[in-house]
Amino acid sequence: MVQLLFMGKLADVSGAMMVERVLPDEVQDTAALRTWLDEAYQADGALLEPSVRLAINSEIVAEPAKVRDGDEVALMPPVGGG
Amino acid sequence: MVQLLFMGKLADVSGAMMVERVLPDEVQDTAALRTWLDEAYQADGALLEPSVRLAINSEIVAEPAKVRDGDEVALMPPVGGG
Amino acid sequence: MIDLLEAPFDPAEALGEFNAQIAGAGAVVSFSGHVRPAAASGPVTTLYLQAYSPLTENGIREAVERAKARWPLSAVRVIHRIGEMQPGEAIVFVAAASAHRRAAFEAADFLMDYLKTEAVFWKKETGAQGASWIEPRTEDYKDRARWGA
Amino acid sequence: MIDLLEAPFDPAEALGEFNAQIAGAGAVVSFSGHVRPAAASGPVTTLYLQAYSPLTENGIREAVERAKARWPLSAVRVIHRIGEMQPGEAIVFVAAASAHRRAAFEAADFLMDYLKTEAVFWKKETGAQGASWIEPRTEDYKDRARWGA
Repeated sequence: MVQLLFMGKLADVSGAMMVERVLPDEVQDTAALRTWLDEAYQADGALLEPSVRLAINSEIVAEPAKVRDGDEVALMPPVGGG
Repeated sequence: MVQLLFMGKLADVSGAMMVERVLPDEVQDTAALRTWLDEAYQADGALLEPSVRLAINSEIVAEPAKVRDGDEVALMPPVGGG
Repeated sequence: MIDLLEAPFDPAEALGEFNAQIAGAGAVVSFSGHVRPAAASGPVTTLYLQAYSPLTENGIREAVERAKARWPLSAVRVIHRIGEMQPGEAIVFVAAASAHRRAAFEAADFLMDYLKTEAVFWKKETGAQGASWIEPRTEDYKDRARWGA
Repeated sequence: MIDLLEAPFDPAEALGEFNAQIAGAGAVVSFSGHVRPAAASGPVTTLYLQAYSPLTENGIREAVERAKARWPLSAVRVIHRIGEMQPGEAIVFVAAASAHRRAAFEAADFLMDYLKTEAVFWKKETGAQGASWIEPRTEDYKDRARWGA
Protein backbone atom coordinates (compact mmCIF):
# COMPACT_ATOMS: atom_id res chain seq x y z
CA MET A 1 0.00 0.00 0.00
CA VAL A 2 1.23 3.51 -0.86
CA GLN A 3 -0.37 6.79 0.02
CA LEU A 4 -0.68 9.00 -3.05
CA LEU A 5 -1.11 12.75 -2.75
CA PHE A 6 -2.37 14.55 -5.84
CA MET A 7 -1.39 18.15 -5.20
CA GLY A 8 -2.93 21.23 -6.77
CA LYS A 9 -4.64 20.70 -10.08
CA LEU A 10 -3.75 16.98 -10.11
CA ALA A 11 -6.58 16.33 -7.62
CA ASP A 12 -8.87 16.98 -10.61
CA VAL A 13 -7.15 14.09 -12.42
CA SER A 14 -7.54 11.58 -9.62
CA GLY A 15 -10.80 12.88 -8.22
CA ALA A 16 -9.31 13.09 -4.72
CA MET A 17 -6.33 14.72 -3.10
CA MET A 18 -5.39 11.61 -1.12
CA VAL A 19 -5.65 8.05 -2.42
CA GLU A 20 -4.35 4.74 -1.03
CA ARG A 21 -3.42 2.06 -3.53
CA VAL A 22 -1.79 -1.35 -3.45
CA LEU A 23 1.22 -1.25 -5.76
CA PRO A 24 1.21 -3.90 -8.53
CA ASP A 25 4.34 -6.06 -8.42
CA GLU A 26 5.76 -4.46 -11.56
CA VAL A 27 5.69 -0.94 -10.05
CA GLN A 28 8.99 -0.62 -8.24
CA ASP A 29 10.10 2.88 -9.17
CA THR A 30 8.73 6.33 -9.96
CA ALA A 31 8.83 5.80 -13.74
CA ALA A 32 6.61 2.72 -13.49
CA LEU A 33 4.42 4.45 -10.93
CA ARG A 34 3.78 7.41 -13.24
CA THR A 35 2.91 5.15 -16.19
CA TRP A 36 0.63 3.00 -14.07
CA LEU A 37 -1.21 5.96 -12.53
CA ASP A 38 -1.48 7.87 -15.80
CA GLU A 39 -3.23 4.85 -17.32
CA ALA A 40 -5.33 4.09 -14.24
CA TYR A 41 -6.68 7.65 -14.15
CA GLN A 42 -6.77 8.12 -17.93
CA ALA A 43 -4.70 11.21 -17.33
CA ASP A 44 -3.59 11.43 -20.95
CA GLY A 45 0.05 12.05 -20.04
CA ALA A 46 -0.59 14.62 -17.33
CA LEU A 47 1.19 12.45 -14.75
CA LEU A 48 4.14 11.79 -17.08
CA GLU A 49 5.08 15.45 -17.53
CA PRO A 50 8.52 16.40 -16.22
CA SER A 51 6.95 19.58 -14.79
CA VAL A 52 5.20 17.24 -12.33
CA ARG A 53 7.77 16.43 -9.66
CA LEU A 54 7.51 13.62 -7.15
CA ALA A 55 8.20 13.76 -3.43
CA ILE A 56 8.59 10.54 -1.48
CA ASN A 57 8.07 10.78 2.26
CA SER A 58 8.28 14.58 2.10
CA GLU A 59 11.50 14.77 0.06
CA ILE A 60 11.58 15.74 -3.60
CA VAL A 61 13.36 12.88 -5.38
CA ALA A 62 15.67 12.68 -8.37
CA GLU A 63 14.03 10.24 -10.76
CA PRO A 64 13.81 7.39 -11.32
CA ALA A 65 13.67 6.61 -7.60
CA LYS A 66 12.59 3.45 -5.81
CA VAL A 67 9.01 3.27 -4.56
CA ARG A 68 8.32 0.96 -1.65
CA ASP A 69 5.28 -0.29 0.17
CA GLY A 70 4.36 2.19 2.92
CA ASP A 71 5.71 5.24 1.08
CA GLU A 72 3.87 8.52 0.86
CA VAL A 73 4.23 9.74 -2.72
CA ALA A 74 3.19 13.28 -3.60
CA LEU A 75 2.63 14.23 -7.24
CA MET A 76 3.45 17.92 -7.47
CA PRO A 77 2.56 20.09 -10.48
CA PRO A 78 4.41 23.42 -10.86
CA VAL A 79 4.48 25.22 -7.52
CA GLY A 80 4.15 28.87 -6.67
CA GLY A 81 2.71 30.91 -3.84
CA GLY A 82 2.68 34.59 -2.92
CA MET B 1 18.82 93.90 2.37
CA VAL B 2 18.90 90.19 1.55
CA GLN B 3 18.08 87.30 3.82
CA LEU B 4 20.81 84.69 3.69
CA LEU B 5 20.18 81.11 4.75
CA PHE B 6 23.25 78.99 5.45
CA MET B 7 21.94 75.46 5.24
CA GLY B 8 23.46 72.36 6.80
CA LYS B 9 27.18 72.56 7.50
CA LEU B 10 27.41 76.10 6.07
CA ALA B 11 25.90 77.48 9.29
CA ASP B 12 29.28 76.62 10.82
CA VAL B 13 30.90 78.96 8.28
CA SER B 14 28.65 81.93 8.96
CA GLY B 15 28.03 81.25 12.64
CA ALA B 16 24.27 81.43 12.14
CA MET B 17 21.71 79.75 9.96
CA MET B 18 19.95 82.99 9.08
CA VAL B 19 21.70 86.31 8.43
CA GLU B 20 20.41 89.60 7.04
CA ARG B 21 22.87 91.69 5.08
CA VAL B 22 22.77 94.85 3.01
CA LEU B 23 24.15 94.03 -0.43
CA PRO B 24 27.10 96.18 -1.51
CA ASP B 25 26.41 97.96 -4.81
CA GLU B 26 28.82 95.74 -6.71
CA VAL B 27 26.96 92.56 -5.71
CA GLN B 28 24.30 92.11 -8.37
CA ASP B 29 24.46 88.43 -9.11
CA THR B 30 25.18 85.10 -7.47
CA ALA B 31 28.82 84.99 -8.61
CA ALA B 32 29.58 88.30 -6.90
CA LEU B 33 27.51 87.26 -3.88
CA ARG B 34 29.52 84.08 -3.40
CA THR B 35 32.85 85.91 -3.66
CA TRP B 36 31.71 88.62 -1.30
CA LEU B 37 30.38 86.19 1.32
CA ASP B 38 33.33 83.84 1.04
CA GLU B 39 35.63 86.76 1.87
CA ALA B 40 33.37 88.24 4.53
CA TYR B 41 33.21 84.93 6.40
CA GLN B 42 36.79 83.89 5.62
CA ALA B 43 35.28 80.70 4.28
CA ASP B 44 38.41 79.79 2.35
CA GLY B 45 36.49 78.91 -0.80
CA ALA B 46 33.74 76.89 0.89
CA LEU B 47 31.06 79.21 -0.51
CA LEU B 48 32.55 79.13 -4.02
CA GLU B 49 32.28 75.37 -4.45
CA PRO B 50 30.00 74.23 -7.25
CA SER B 51 28.65 71.54 -4.92
CA VAL B 52 27.06 74.43 -3.00
CA ARG B 53 23.92 75.34 -4.91
CA LEU B 54 21.92 78.52 -4.44
CA ALA B 55 18.18 78.90 -4.16
CA ILE B 56 16.60 82.32 -4.54
CA ASN B 57 13.14 82.74 -3.07
CA SER B 58 12.78 78.96 -2.71
CA GLU B 59 13.83 78.06 -6.26
CA ILE B 60 17.16 76.54 -7.12
CA VAL B 61 18.76 78.83 -9.71
CA ALA B 62 21.02 78.28 -12.70
CA GLU B 63 24.05 80.48 -12.09
CA PRO B 64 24.97 83.22 -12.47
CA ALA B 65 21.55 84.60 -11.54
CA LYS B 66 20.52 88.12 -10.56
CA VAL B 67 20.33 88.89 -6.86
CA ARG B 68 18.00 91.70 -5.81
CA ASP B 69 17.23 93.59 -2.66
CA GLY B 70 14.55 91.69 -0.70
CA ASP B 71 15.58 88.25 -1.98
CA GLU B 72 15.91 85.23 0.25
CA VAL B 73 19.07 83.43 -0.80
CA ALA B 74 19.76 79.94 0.50
CA LEU B 75 23.26 78.49 0.27
CA MET B 76 22.83 74.75 0.00
CA PRO B 77 25.66 72.25 0.44
CA PRO B 78 25.10 68.70 -0.90
CA VAL B 79 21.67 67.44 0.16
CA GLY B 80 20.50 64.02 1.28
CA GLY B 81 17.97 62.65 3.71
CA GLY B 82 16.63 59.22 4.56
CA MET C 1 10.65 33.59 11.58
CA ILE C 2 8.45 31.56 9.17
CA ASP C 3 4.73 31.00 9.65
CA LEU C 4 2.01 29.40 7.58
CA LEU C 5 -1.29 30.78 8.86
CA GLU C 6 -4.79 29.49 8.30
CA ALA C 7 -6.42 32.68 9.60
CA PRO C 8 -6.23 36.23 8.22
CA PHE C 9 -3.38 38.42 9.49
CA ASP C 10 -2.53 42.11 9.31
CA PRO C 11 0.76 42.98 7.52
CA ALA C 12 0.98 46.27 9.42
CA GLU C 13 0.82 44.40 12.72
CA ALA C 14 3.44 41.97 11.42
CA LEU C 15 5.70 44.91 10.57
CA GLY C 16 5.20 46.34 14.05
CA GLU C 17 6.24 43.06 15.68
CA PHE C 18 9.20 42.75 13.31
CA ASN C 19 10.39 46.30 14.00
CA ALA C 20 10.25 45.67 17.73
CA GLN C 21 13.05 43.11 17.41
CA ILE C 22 15.43 44.79 15.00
CA ALA C 23 16.96 47.49 17.20
CA GLY C 24 20.00 48.74 15.36
CA ALA C 25 19.13 47.76 11.82
CA GLY C 26 19.02 50.94 9.81
CA ALA C 27 16.82 49.67 6.99
CA VAL C 28 13.65 47.59 6.87
CA VAL C 29 11.90 46.54 3.65
CA SER C 30 8.54 44.82 3.75
CA PHE C 31 6.42 43.28 1.03
CA SER C 32 2.83 42.24 1.32
CA GLY C 33 0.74 40.58 -1.35
CA HIS C 34 -3.04 40.73 -1.25
CA VAL C 35 -5.78 38.70 -2.92
CA ARG C 36 -6.82 40.65 -6.01
CA PRO C 37 -10.52 41.41 -6.34
CA ALA C 38 -10.59 40.59 -10.05
CA ALA C 39 -8.77 38.36 -12.53
CA ALA C 40 -8.81 38.53 -16.35
CA SER C 41 -11.88 36.28 -16.28
CA GLY C 42 -13.87 38.49 -13.90
CA PRO C 43 -14.35 39.05 -10.16
CA VAL C 44 -12.58 36.72 -7.78
CA THR C 45 -14.63 35.31 -4.92
CA THR C 46 -12.01 33.18 -3.14
CA LEU C 47 -8.40 32.17 -3.39
CA TYR C 48 -7.32 28.80 -2.03
CA LEU C 49 -3.68 28.14 -1.10
CA GLN C 50 -2.51 24.57 -0.61
CA ALA C 51 0.80 23.78 1.08
CA TYR C 52 2.55 20.44 1.67
CA SER C 53 4.11 20.41 5.12
CA PRO C 54 6.89 20.08 6.08
CA LEU C 55 8.22 20.45 2.50
CA THR C 56 6.80 23.95 2.20
CA GLU C 57 8.30 25.19 5.47
CA ASN C 58 11.64 23.48 4.83
CA GLY C 59 11.92 25.08 1.41
CA ILE C 60 11.15 28.56 2.72
CA ARG C 61 13.63 28.05 5.56
CA GLU C 62 16.36 27.16 3.05
CA ALA C 63 15.53 30.22 0.95
CA VAL C 64 15.82 32.41 4.04
CA GLU C 65 19.21 30.83 4.78
CA ARG C 66 20.34 31.52 1.21
CA ALA C 67 19.27 35.14 1.62
CA LYS C 68 21.17 35.43 4.91
CA ALA C 69 24.29 33.98 3.31
CA ARG C 70 24.06 36.42 0.43
CA TRP C 71 23.17 39.68 2.21
CA PRO C 72 24.07 41.05 5.65
CA LEU C 73 20.63 40.73 7.24
CA SER C 74 19.86 41.23 10.89
CA ALA C 75 16.37 39.73 10.70
CA VAL C 76 13.97 38.13 8.23
CA ARG C 77 10.27 37.37 8.56
CA VAL C 78 8.02 35.34 6.27
CA ILE C 79 4.30 34.85 6.81
CA HIS C 80 2.22 32.97 4.25
CA ARG C 81 -1.49 32.24 4.34
CA ILE C 82 -2.85 28.80 3.51
CA GLY C 83 -6.42 27.62 3.01
CA GLU C 84 -9.24 29.76 1.74
CA MET C 85 -9.09 33.54 1.64
CA GLN C 86 -11.12 36.52 0.41
CA PRO C 87 -10.25 39.43 -1.91
CA GLY C 88 -8.19 42.10 -0.15
CA GLU C 89 -6.79 39.70 2.47
CA ALA C 90 -3.03 39.45 2.77
CA ILE C 91 -1.58 36.28 1.22
CA VAL C 92 2.06 36.87 2.06
CA PHE C 93 4.30 39.13 4.14
CA VAL C 94 8.07 39.30 3.85
CA ALA C 95 10.31 41.65 5.82
CA ALA C 96 14.08 42.02 5.76
CA ALA C 97 16.18 44.20 8.07
CA SER C 98 19.77 45.23 7.46
CA ALA C 99 22.23 47.98 8.19
CA HIS C 100 22.28 48.46 4.41
CA ARG C 101 19.35 49.74 2.42
CA ARG C 102 20.07 47.78 -0.75
CA ALA C 103 20.59 44.52 1.14
CA ALA C 104 17.14 44.86 2.68
CA PHE C 105 15.55 45.64 -0.70
CA GLU C 106 17.29 42.83 -2.54
CA ALA C 107 16.67 40.19 0.12
CA ALA C 108 12.92 40.95 0.25
CA ASP C 109 12.80 40.96 -3.55
CA PHE C 110 14.70 37.64 -3.74
CA LEU C 111 12.45 35.99 -1.17
CA MET C 112 9.33 37.10 -3.02
CA ASP C 113 10.69 35.65 -6.27
CA TYR C 114 11.37 32.39 -4.41
CA LEU C 115 7.87 32.34 -2.92
CA LYS C 116 6.26 33.06 -6.29
CA THR C 117 8.09 30.38 -8.28
CA GLU C 118 9.65 27.77 -6.00
CA ALA C 119 7.84 27.69 -2.70
CA VAL C 120 5.70 24.57 -2.40
CA PHE C 121 2.22 26.04 -2.75
CA TRP C 122 -0.61 25.57 -5.20
CA LYS C 123 -3.16 28.32 -5.81
CA LYS C 124 -6.75 28.05 -6.94
CA GLU C 125 -8.76 31.11 -7.84
CA THR C 126 -12.55 30.84 -7.79
CA GLY C 127 -14.87 33.34 -9.47
CA ALA C 128 -18.15 33.48 -11.32
CA GLN C 129 -16.57 31.43 -14.16
CA GLY C 130 -15.63 28.59 -11.80
CA ALA C 131 -12.27 27.63 -10.35
CA SER C 132 -8.85 27.52 -11.94
CA TRP C 133 -5.41 26.60 -10.69
CA ILE C 134 -2.84 29.36 -11.18
CA GLU C 135 0.78 28.67 -12.06
CA PRO C 136 3.64 31.18 -12.05
CA ARG C 137 3.82 33.41 -15.13
CA THR C 138 6.83 33.51 -17.46
CA GLU C 139 7.59 36.88 -15.89
CA ASP C 140 7.80 35.31 -12.43
CA TYR C 141 10.36 32.76 -13.65
CA LYS C 142 12.36 35.55 -15.32
CA ASP C 143 12.33 37.56 -12.10
CA ARG C 144 13.54 34.50 -10.23
CA ALA C 145 16.35 33.93 -12.76
CA ARG C 146 17.89 37.33 -11.86
CA TRP C 147 19.35 35.79 -8.71
CA GLY C 148 21.10 32.81 -10.30
CA ALA C 149 20.90 29.22 -9.05
CA MET D 1 0.74 61.61 0.44
CA ILE D 2 3.89 63.45 1.61
CA ASP D 3 4.53 64.51 5.18
CA LEU D 4 7.46 66.07 7.00
CA LEU D 5 6.96 65.32 10.68
CA GLU D 6 8.62 66.90 13.70
CA ALA D 7 7.42 64.20 16.09
CA PRO D 8 8.25 60.48 16.13
CA PHE D 9 6.00 58.20 14.07
CA ASP D 10 5.48 54.46 13.82
CA PRO D 11 6.17 52.93 10.37
CA ALA D 12 3.89 49.99 11.17
CA GLU D 13 1.03 52.37 11.85
CA ALA D 14 1.85 54.22 8.64
CA LEU D 15 1.68 50.92 6.74
CA GLY D 16 -1.68 50.15 8.33
CA GLU D 17 -3.10 53.49 7.22
CA PHE D 18 -1.64 53.04 3.75
CA ASN D 19 -3.05 49.53 3.36
CA ALA D 20 -6.50 50.78 4.36
CA GLN D 21 -6.65 52.87 1.18
CA ILE D 22 -5.21 50.52 -1.43
CA ALA D 23 -8.04 48.00 -1.86
CA GLY D 24 -7.29 46.13 -5.05
CA ALA D 25 -3.56 46.68 -5.31
CA GLY D 26 -1.99 43.26 -5.20
CA ALA D 27 1.46 44.32 -4.01
CA VAL D 28 2.71 46.72 -1.35
CA VAL D 29 6.38 47.44 -0.67
CA SER D 30 7.42 49.56 2.28
CA PHE D 31 10.78 50.89 3.37
CA SER D 32 11.62 52.39 6.71
CA GLY D 33 14.94 53.85 7.76
CA HIS D 34 15.85 54.16 11.41
CA VAL D 35 18.46 56.21 13.27
CA ARG D 36 21.42 53.91 13.77
CA PRO D 37 22.68 53.57 17.35
CA ALA D 38 26.33 53.80 16.36
CA ALA D 39 28.48 55.36 13.64
CA ALA D 40 32.09 54.56 12.72
CA SER D 41 33.16 57.15 15.31
CA GLY D 42 31.14 55.61 18.18
CA PRO D 43 27.66 55.73 19.68
CA VAL D 44 25.19 58.20 18.20
CA THR D 45 23.19 60.28 20.65
CA THR D 46 21.05 62.34 18.27
CA LEU D 47 20.41 62.85 14.59
CA TYR D 48 19.24 66.23 13.37
CA LEU D 49 17.45 66.60 10.04
CA GLN D 50 17.09 70.02 8.46
CA ALA D 51 14.65 70.68 5.62
CA TYR D 52 14.03 73.82 3.57
CA SER D 53 10.31 74.23 2.94
CA PRO D 54 8.68 74.38 0.46
CA LEU D 55 11.70 73.27 -1.65
CA THR D 56 11.93 69.96 0.19
CA GLU D 57 8.25 69.08 -0.22
CA ASN D 58 8.16 70.25 -3.85
CA GLY D 59 11.15 68.10 -4.71
CA ILE D 60 9.68 65.00 -3.09
CA ARG D 61 6.37 65.64 -4.83
CA GLU D 62 8.12 65.78 -8.21
CA ALA D 63 9.98 62.55 -7.45
CA VAL D 64 6.67 60.86 -6.60
CA GLU D 65 5.23 62.11 -9.89
CA ARG D 66 8.24 60.72 -11.77
CA ALA D 67 7.70 57.37 -10.05
CA LYS D 68 4.02 57.38 -10.98
CA ALA D 69 4.86 58.16 -14.60
CA ARG D 70 7.37 55.31 -14.71
CA TRP D 71 5.51 52.54 -12.88
CA PRO D 72 1.81 51.63 -12.66
CA LEU D 73 1.27 52.63 -9.04
CA SER D 74 -2.06 52.83 -7.30
CA ALA D 75 -0.73 54.70 -4.25
CA VAL D 76 2.48 56.17 -2.84
CA ARG D 77 3.26 57.42 0.64
CA VAL D 78 6.33 59.32 1.89
CA ILE D 79 6.88 60.33 5.51
CA HIS D 80 10.13 62.01 6.52
CA ARG D 81 11.15 63.18 9.97
CA ILE D 82 12.73 66.57 10.50
CA GLY D 83 14.33 68.09 13.60
CA GLU D 84 16.06 66.13 16.31
CA MET D 85 15.65 62.39 16.75
CA GLN D 86 17.01 59.53 18.85
CA PRO D 87 18.62 56.21 17.90
CA GLY D 88 16.04 53.63 16.82
CA GLU D 89 13.48 56.23 15.76
CA ALA D 90 12.18 56.06 12.22
CA ILE D 91 13.64 58.74 9.91
CA VAL D 92 11.78 57.86 6.77
CA PHE D 93 8.90 55.71 5.51
CA VAL D 94 8.12 55.04 1.87
CA ALA D 95 5.35 52.79 0.61
CA ALA D 96 4.33 51.95 -2.96
CA ALA D 97 1.28 49.93 -4.02
CA SER D 98 0.76 48.37 -7.42
CA ALA D 99 -0.95 45.48 -9.15
CA HIS D 100 2.57 44.40 -10.07
CA ARG D 101 5.12 43.18 -7.56
CA ARG D 102 8.18 44.51 -9.37
CA ALA D 103 6.64 47.93 -9.92
CA ALA D 104 6.07 48.29 -6.18
CA PHE D 105 9.63 47.17 -5.39
CA GLU D 106 11.26 49.42 -7.97
CA ALA D 107 9.21 52.50 -7.13
CA ALA D 108 10.02 52.24 -3.42
CA ASP D 109 13.69 51.64 -4.25
CA PHE D 110 13.75 54.61 -6.65
CA LEU D 111 12.11 56.93 -4.12
CA MET D 112 14.60 55.93 -1.43
CA ASP D 113 17.50 56.66 -3.77
CA TYR D 114 15.95 60.06 -4.47
CA LEU D 115 15.48 60.78 -0.77
CA LYS D 116 19.06 59.73 0.03
CA THR D 117 20.78 61.82 -2.64
CA GLU D 118 18.50 64.55 -3.98
CA ALA D 119 15.86 65.38 -1.42
CA VAL D 120 16.54 68.75 0.18
CA PHE D 121 17.66 67.67 3.66
CA TRP D 122 20.82 68.09 5.67
CA LYS D 123 21.77 65.58 8.36
CA LYS D 124 23.85 66.13 11.46
CA GLU D 125 24.89 63.21 13.64
CA THR D 126 25.90 63.94 17.23
CA GLY D 127 27.85 61.51 19.40
CA ALA D 128 30.49 61.45 22.10
CA GLN D 129 33.01 62.82 19.55
CA GLY D 130 30.87 65.86 18.79
CA ALA D 131 28.68 66.64 15.81
CA SER D 132 29.26 66.07 12.12
CA TRP D 133 27.24 66.74 9.01
CA ILE D 134 26.68 63.68 6.87
CA GLU D 135 26.60 63.77 3.09
CA PRO D 136 25.51 60.96 0.76
CA ARG D 137 28.14 58.26 0.17
CA THR D 138 29.52 57.41 -3.27
CA GLU D 139 27.40 54.26 -3.05
CA ASP D 140 24.23 56.33 -2.64
CA TYR D 141 25.01 58.33 -5.79
CA LYS D 142 25.71 55.09 -7.66
CA ASP D 143 22.40 53.63 -6.50
CA ARG D 144 20.68 56.79 -7.68
CA ALA D 145 22.37 56.58 -11.08
CA ARG D 146 20.69 53.23 -11.77
CA TRP D 147 17.47 55.05 -12.64
CA GLY D 148 18.87 57.51 -15.18
CA ALA D 149 18.19 61.25 -15.23
